[in-house]
Amino acid sequence: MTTDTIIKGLRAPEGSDGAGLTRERALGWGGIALGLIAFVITLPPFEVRTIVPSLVLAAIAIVLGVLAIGGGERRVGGGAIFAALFGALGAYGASRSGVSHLEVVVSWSALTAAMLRYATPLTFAALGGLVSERSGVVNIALEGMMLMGAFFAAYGADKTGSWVGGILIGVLAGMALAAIHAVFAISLRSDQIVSGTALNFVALGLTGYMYVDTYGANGTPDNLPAVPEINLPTDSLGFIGQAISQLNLLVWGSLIAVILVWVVVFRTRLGLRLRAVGENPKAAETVGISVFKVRYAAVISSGGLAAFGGAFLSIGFVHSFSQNMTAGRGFIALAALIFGRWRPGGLLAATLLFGFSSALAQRLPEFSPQLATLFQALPYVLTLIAVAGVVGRSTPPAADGVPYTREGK
Amino acid sequence: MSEQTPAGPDVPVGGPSSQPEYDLGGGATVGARLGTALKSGGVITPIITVLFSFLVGGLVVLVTGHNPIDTYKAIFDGTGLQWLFPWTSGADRSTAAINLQQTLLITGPLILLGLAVGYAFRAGLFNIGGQGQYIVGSIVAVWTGSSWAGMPHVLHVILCMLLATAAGAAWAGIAGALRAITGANEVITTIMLNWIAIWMGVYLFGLGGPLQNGTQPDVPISNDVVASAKLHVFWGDPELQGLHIGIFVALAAAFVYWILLNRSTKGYEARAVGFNPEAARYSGIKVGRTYVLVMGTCGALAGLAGSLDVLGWQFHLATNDIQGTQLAFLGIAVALLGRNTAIGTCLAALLFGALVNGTSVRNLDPAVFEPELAQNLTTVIQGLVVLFVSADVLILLIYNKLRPRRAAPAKAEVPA
Amino acid sequence: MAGILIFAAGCGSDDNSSSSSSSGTTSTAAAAPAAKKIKVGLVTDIGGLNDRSFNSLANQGLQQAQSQLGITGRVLTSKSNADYIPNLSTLAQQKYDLVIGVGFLMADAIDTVAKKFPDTKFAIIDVDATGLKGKPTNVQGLLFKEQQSGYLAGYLAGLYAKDNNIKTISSVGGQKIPPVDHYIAGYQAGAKAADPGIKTLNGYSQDFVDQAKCKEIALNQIAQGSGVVFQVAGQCGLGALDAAKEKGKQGIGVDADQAYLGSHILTSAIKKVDVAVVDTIKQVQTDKFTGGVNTTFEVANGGAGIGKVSAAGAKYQSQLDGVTAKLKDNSITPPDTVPGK
Amino acid sequence: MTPPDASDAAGLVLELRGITKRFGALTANDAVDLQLRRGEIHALLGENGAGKSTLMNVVYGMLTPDEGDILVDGSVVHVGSPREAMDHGIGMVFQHFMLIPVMTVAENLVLGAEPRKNGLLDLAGARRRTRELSDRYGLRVDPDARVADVSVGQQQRVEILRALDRGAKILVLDEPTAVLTAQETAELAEVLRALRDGGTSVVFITHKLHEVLDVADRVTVLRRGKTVGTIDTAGADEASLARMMVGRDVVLRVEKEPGTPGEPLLELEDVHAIDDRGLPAVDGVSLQVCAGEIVAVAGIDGNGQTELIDAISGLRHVSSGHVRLRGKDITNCTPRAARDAGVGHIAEDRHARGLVLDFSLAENLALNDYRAGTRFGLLKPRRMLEAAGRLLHEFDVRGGTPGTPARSLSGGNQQKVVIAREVSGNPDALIAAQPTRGLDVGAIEFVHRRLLAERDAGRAILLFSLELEEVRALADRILVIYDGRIVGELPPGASDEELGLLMTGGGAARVAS
Repeated sequence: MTTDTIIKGLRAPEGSDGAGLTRERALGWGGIALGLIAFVITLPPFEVRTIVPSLVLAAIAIVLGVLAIGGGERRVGGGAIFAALFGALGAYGASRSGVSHLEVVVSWSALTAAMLRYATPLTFAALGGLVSERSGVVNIALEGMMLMGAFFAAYGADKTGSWVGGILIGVLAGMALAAIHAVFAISLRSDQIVSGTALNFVALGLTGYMYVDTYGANGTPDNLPAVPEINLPTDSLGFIGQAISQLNLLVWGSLIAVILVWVVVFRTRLGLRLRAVGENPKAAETVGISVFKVRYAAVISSGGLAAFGGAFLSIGFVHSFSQNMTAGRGFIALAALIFGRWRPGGLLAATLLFGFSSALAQRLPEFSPQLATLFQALPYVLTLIAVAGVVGRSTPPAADGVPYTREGK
Repeated sequence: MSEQTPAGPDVPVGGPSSQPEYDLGGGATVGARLGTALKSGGVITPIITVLFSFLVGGLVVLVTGHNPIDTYKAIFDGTGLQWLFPWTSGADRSTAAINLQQTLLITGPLILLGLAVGYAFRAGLFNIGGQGQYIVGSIVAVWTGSSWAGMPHVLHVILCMLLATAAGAAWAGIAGALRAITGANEVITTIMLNWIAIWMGVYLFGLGGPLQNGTQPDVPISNDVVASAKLHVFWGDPELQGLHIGIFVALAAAFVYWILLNRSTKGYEARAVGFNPEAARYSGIKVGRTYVLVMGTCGALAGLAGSLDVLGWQFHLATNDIQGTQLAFLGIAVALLGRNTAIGTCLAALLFGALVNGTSVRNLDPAVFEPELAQNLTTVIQGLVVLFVSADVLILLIYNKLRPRRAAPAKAEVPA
Repeated sequence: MAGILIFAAGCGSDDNSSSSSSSGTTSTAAAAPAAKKIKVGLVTDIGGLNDRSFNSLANQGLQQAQSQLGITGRVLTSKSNADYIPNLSTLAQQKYDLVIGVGFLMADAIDTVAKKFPDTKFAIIDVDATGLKGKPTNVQGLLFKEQQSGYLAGYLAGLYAKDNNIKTISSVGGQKIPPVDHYIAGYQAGAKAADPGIKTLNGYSQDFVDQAKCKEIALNQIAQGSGVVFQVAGQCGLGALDAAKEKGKQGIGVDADQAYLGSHILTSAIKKVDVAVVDTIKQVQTDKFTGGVNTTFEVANGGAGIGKVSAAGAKYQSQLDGVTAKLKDNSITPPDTVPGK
Repeated sequence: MTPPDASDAAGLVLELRGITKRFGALTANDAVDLQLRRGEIHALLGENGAGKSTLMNVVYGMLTPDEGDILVDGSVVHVGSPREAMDHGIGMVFQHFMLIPVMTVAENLVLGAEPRKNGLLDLAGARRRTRELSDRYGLRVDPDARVADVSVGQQQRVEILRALDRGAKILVLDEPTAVLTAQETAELAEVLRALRDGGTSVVFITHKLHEVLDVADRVTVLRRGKTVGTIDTAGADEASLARMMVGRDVVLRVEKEPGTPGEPLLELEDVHAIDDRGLPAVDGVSLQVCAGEIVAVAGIDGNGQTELIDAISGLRHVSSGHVRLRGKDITNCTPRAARDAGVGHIAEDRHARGLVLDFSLAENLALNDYRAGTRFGLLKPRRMLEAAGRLLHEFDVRGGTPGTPARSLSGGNQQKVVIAREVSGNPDALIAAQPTRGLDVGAIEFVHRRLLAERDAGRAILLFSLELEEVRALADRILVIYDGRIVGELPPGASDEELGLLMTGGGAARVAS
């Protein structure tokens, strides 16, 4: 009747998942790469001012795509053709537009840095979602957990006078909200989507209430302790060096967290058990694993990770809190998690894509101020196309969203 | 076995039929559990749920140093529901009437938005896209409603509502079609479509946008809906946002929803797909097409909600109306509390409509509760209501504790 | 949850103590003891009282009037646009003498309600009362010449830039709407007047709340060489000022004096909504209120201007005073629209 | 039927005394006793619902008994969780294997007792341990294969190895043969005997009488939650066991008149189809089923049966070839069109495909024809209820009215609902896929009778079954499928050896690779 059937619906059989790199698939990916290169060569620093080379590359990409489709790799092949058209179109636009505009918009180091900043809160939250859903508990309350992290990090930084204290309290608050989700989703066997939705409301109200109650109309103090920036002497190392020469500690933290989560989930005993519980809780129970303990641990850590994302927003980036400041990022993170097929690398790719298109969208009005608001939709349109076109069906952990009950207890 | 085996030459004893094999263990669907809950709890369970949430909400109020009884009394007075009591009279009665009009003004679209989520739930889909569908419906309604000024009244209204409904259906249909064709998860696609609808609307009505107001070039707002497209106000002052006939449209839609879900072949297919898509496919139901139709229906309901607001009281759309609309998210809560049934959704919509209006600052004496805090408190209470809805087990437990002992186990579980 | 809430033109702070200029059109510092005890209602837009912008400034004005003028005040916040008409009409029905609406999106609502309650006096901030469709005679528009404040801020920015070998200055707007563009147009014109060779950048965040968006835009502008960042995006804009602070650049606040944010705030372009509220209340108290017209708050009457100038800009005070004088006698009239590209 | 003998106590590794387990109003185990000797194979026999699985779940700590004691090696122990059970040397192999399909064999084997190195999971160590165990017990498995990709028999070996790895002295197997082919069953019996000879005690649950006699040393029979008795298999026969199990005499084999085939109704001509992974699964199948005839397709699971069924019923694309019904080409028509043309389909898995468990019986019975006679797209609820009432009566479905949710019925009655629905459409051809899987004796008997009755009514029935006995009992002709091809046709009287040879690919002993 409600959401467990939804989750089952997501679980359509995945065809050749992880079936290795066939020749056709390689051709298709090659096509996608060429299509993108066709675009990139018209951009700074290359700035090819004629469209001919791009058209040639795009044409090759289309041929590769057709070959891939002929070989049965319909999705990747389609992606190659799409990339070719996109590349040709982009190259046309770029070669027709003024160099100065182009250089303002496509400043690779600034774009990269902005991409990382946009992606950071999403990455943390999506990792939180991964840990929870790998254990079989759907976490739609990421938004609320981020918001808890954002407020309590600011609150904690204010009260303890140190950003470390802020992060600590923020993360604890995220975990506290997650613990409620755990009680309802695991012990009370609630419908997980429902309880998650509920907690988003609760977090929004609670942080708003406490914010107004504590800080009134003044807002958080302007001298909140901030998470420090990390300065690296990499400015001479090309645009990537410039992009990473000054980034917030938590930006690095999010990238490290991706690796850590990967190691924990796929290379440790705990991770094996986590995945086992998420795939087949009863099986895990029969080999002596406590489904309840693992799920509680996973959901609560999930809240902590999401809260890191919130803490980045408040004391890492803008250095203050405002009501509902996560503004839907938790849902984008959820999308990134599904988009990334419940894998750390995949979700990072998704959040980077989202971050990149957000950074780009913000610069595109340079070309047409009239369309400024439409450009804002770019990240969402791209995600929609990517999900529909390239990713398609993604299979969640088999027991995701299914409450576990030991019979007769 | 107390019953006698029916006689008949070819009829063997059909196994241990006195010991039905219940399969309500780990694999039991929430649907089944809710079904059980409804059977053993009936309408009592949701009521207990709501009461329980208010109790916890009251504790929150208490903890923050306010009087929960006064606060709730003030909130209740703000809903206008005391108009229904015959003993309310005089100035109280006219104030109550105005409040009730405002409560019902919110209730109408909430019913539709709740149904838009509920129908998808029944088909095993999660429609988070009510917001986008509502916006698209509003946009089309304001566009058509501000055009064709010379049209006959009834025709114009119906045309606007139909087009808005169709637009909402098409918008949601995108998510349904992507699910059907590429398998793209509708949770992602509907979230993305929400944002795309928002930015599209902001573009259309923003300064210099194609649908921006012709007479006020400085204001990011649409043209006004013309008189012939406005919905009739039947209660209260038509100029001061009285209650328009949209509430009946919403109630009619709820009735149609009931028919559709329980009495129509399409609804039957949707439910079959929702419960067991594989079995539905085996029996010849086209699962993909059902997804598209279901999402389309949901979008139609949400789009209709948008048109009611635009044609009923809003009459124009500003860019920040589009960015600020939160009603659809409340629709999710309404659907969940109403358990996706027609009548339940109507009642839940009334509850949430009353809650929203009752906590509005004009009705809440600042001496009882600071208005800045009240808004956030409402959000917490809404969250708690939904939270306890999710824990049917908990509520059932409480219910069974409260109820005089009757030896009827809520459910029996036997491993296969 | 996923929506972007709230909309507000410009940002305000509550830090009254640093507000340097004195009150506006009416010079009496305190109410005469005989002043009428009137009831004044304020209806905010959906930004609410915590918008750190004009809703909160208006509320401060009301509180000030309560303590100084002995009036009874009540604030009704609006959660959604469905609240505008009920909020306004509730106050009118309860016989409030003056009802003040905040924000130009309430224009239609106040137009409707004012016609229904011809005996109640209404005022609306940021709306031209003569432009209302119903031409109500009991509504006064409270307008601000934001371009003058912007011009002063821009002039200071230009002077600072010229001396510090900065070639570019920039502004971050919330959305392209008139009050925002007034500020930005004045800012650009002022900067060009001080330093004709200066390059001005401008971007809109399309958002008045999400500080991260404004901060990104400001960081991008700084990366393009901007040395002074002017925020015109309410709460969102605080992110832009944070970017300036982080990168060691100058920031310019908006609406209220935001000098409290730190020494990086060169100055603030001010719009005295609180003063406008107090003045209008006084008009009603003294029966001088007239409807169907506008009161414009500008440099000349102290309703617009700039806030505290930081140490970095202190040496330009005399030049600023000169420009202020010219704005007062209208020998300089800054533009109020941003030239398109 | 000897009562438990106290003098045996010395040799008992496991003893259950008066185990009672209730689920609400239902008593699944009612003071059950069981005694397991060291080094014996002990069968636990009973119909579905007799309480066998419940009892073993109690032993393994998955369920907590309401009353009674569990004794291991003569002393009372508390078994509150599987971990405690393992600590007492009890291992269990479940009917639905407790494995993680997406993980490798090695990962599954070490799950719960993972080797570690530097704090990380030692996957190389896991593979090594898998190989060691595999060698020690002679149960060959591939450590690196994904469990989802290996055969059911292999999966079972992983489970057995895992239990042994945790030091199981007592091995409980819940219906281990339900999913195995005849050959795999024989192999399992060998393994169990070897384990017994090595000193392990084995309890296996079954409702198949011949297996008890073939494999077990002793048997305890449960009926409706109570112990009927324990006997040595040496002196027992099928009839006496069946009497103990059911409590009355049962007809073990349905008496069948030879069919009188008429005109060919269902014809397949060189049908090809691919599976979900894009590999050829049906590779040129041609066959004919005549009116009044049951043709059985026998074969080991996973040789293209599912894909063939799907191809006939329109659920899977036929890449080449033709399907005809009464001469009319129905190749690649939609599932609905195939049904409308006259193909009935008793689905392989009634929970996943045959029924919508949360629908009422009436709604389930209407799944094929809910649109018949409707106007304006509105259902005819009264007609649905009436039709359901009629069918429930005709097919003797117990335990529910038309309004009862299908979920609350027993497996046998659920299957009757499926059959009622498929037969009521009056199809020319009826595909019956595993029609008796998981049913108890009484229900099997009903299904068999009904299929024969339908045959005699002139339908063409294509039966897919993994149970050779069933195939032999029902079929007029037997086709053997191997690797997507029909590799031979045999009469129902063919021997196990003949059938087994064809089913395993023509003679070469197919050892699991």
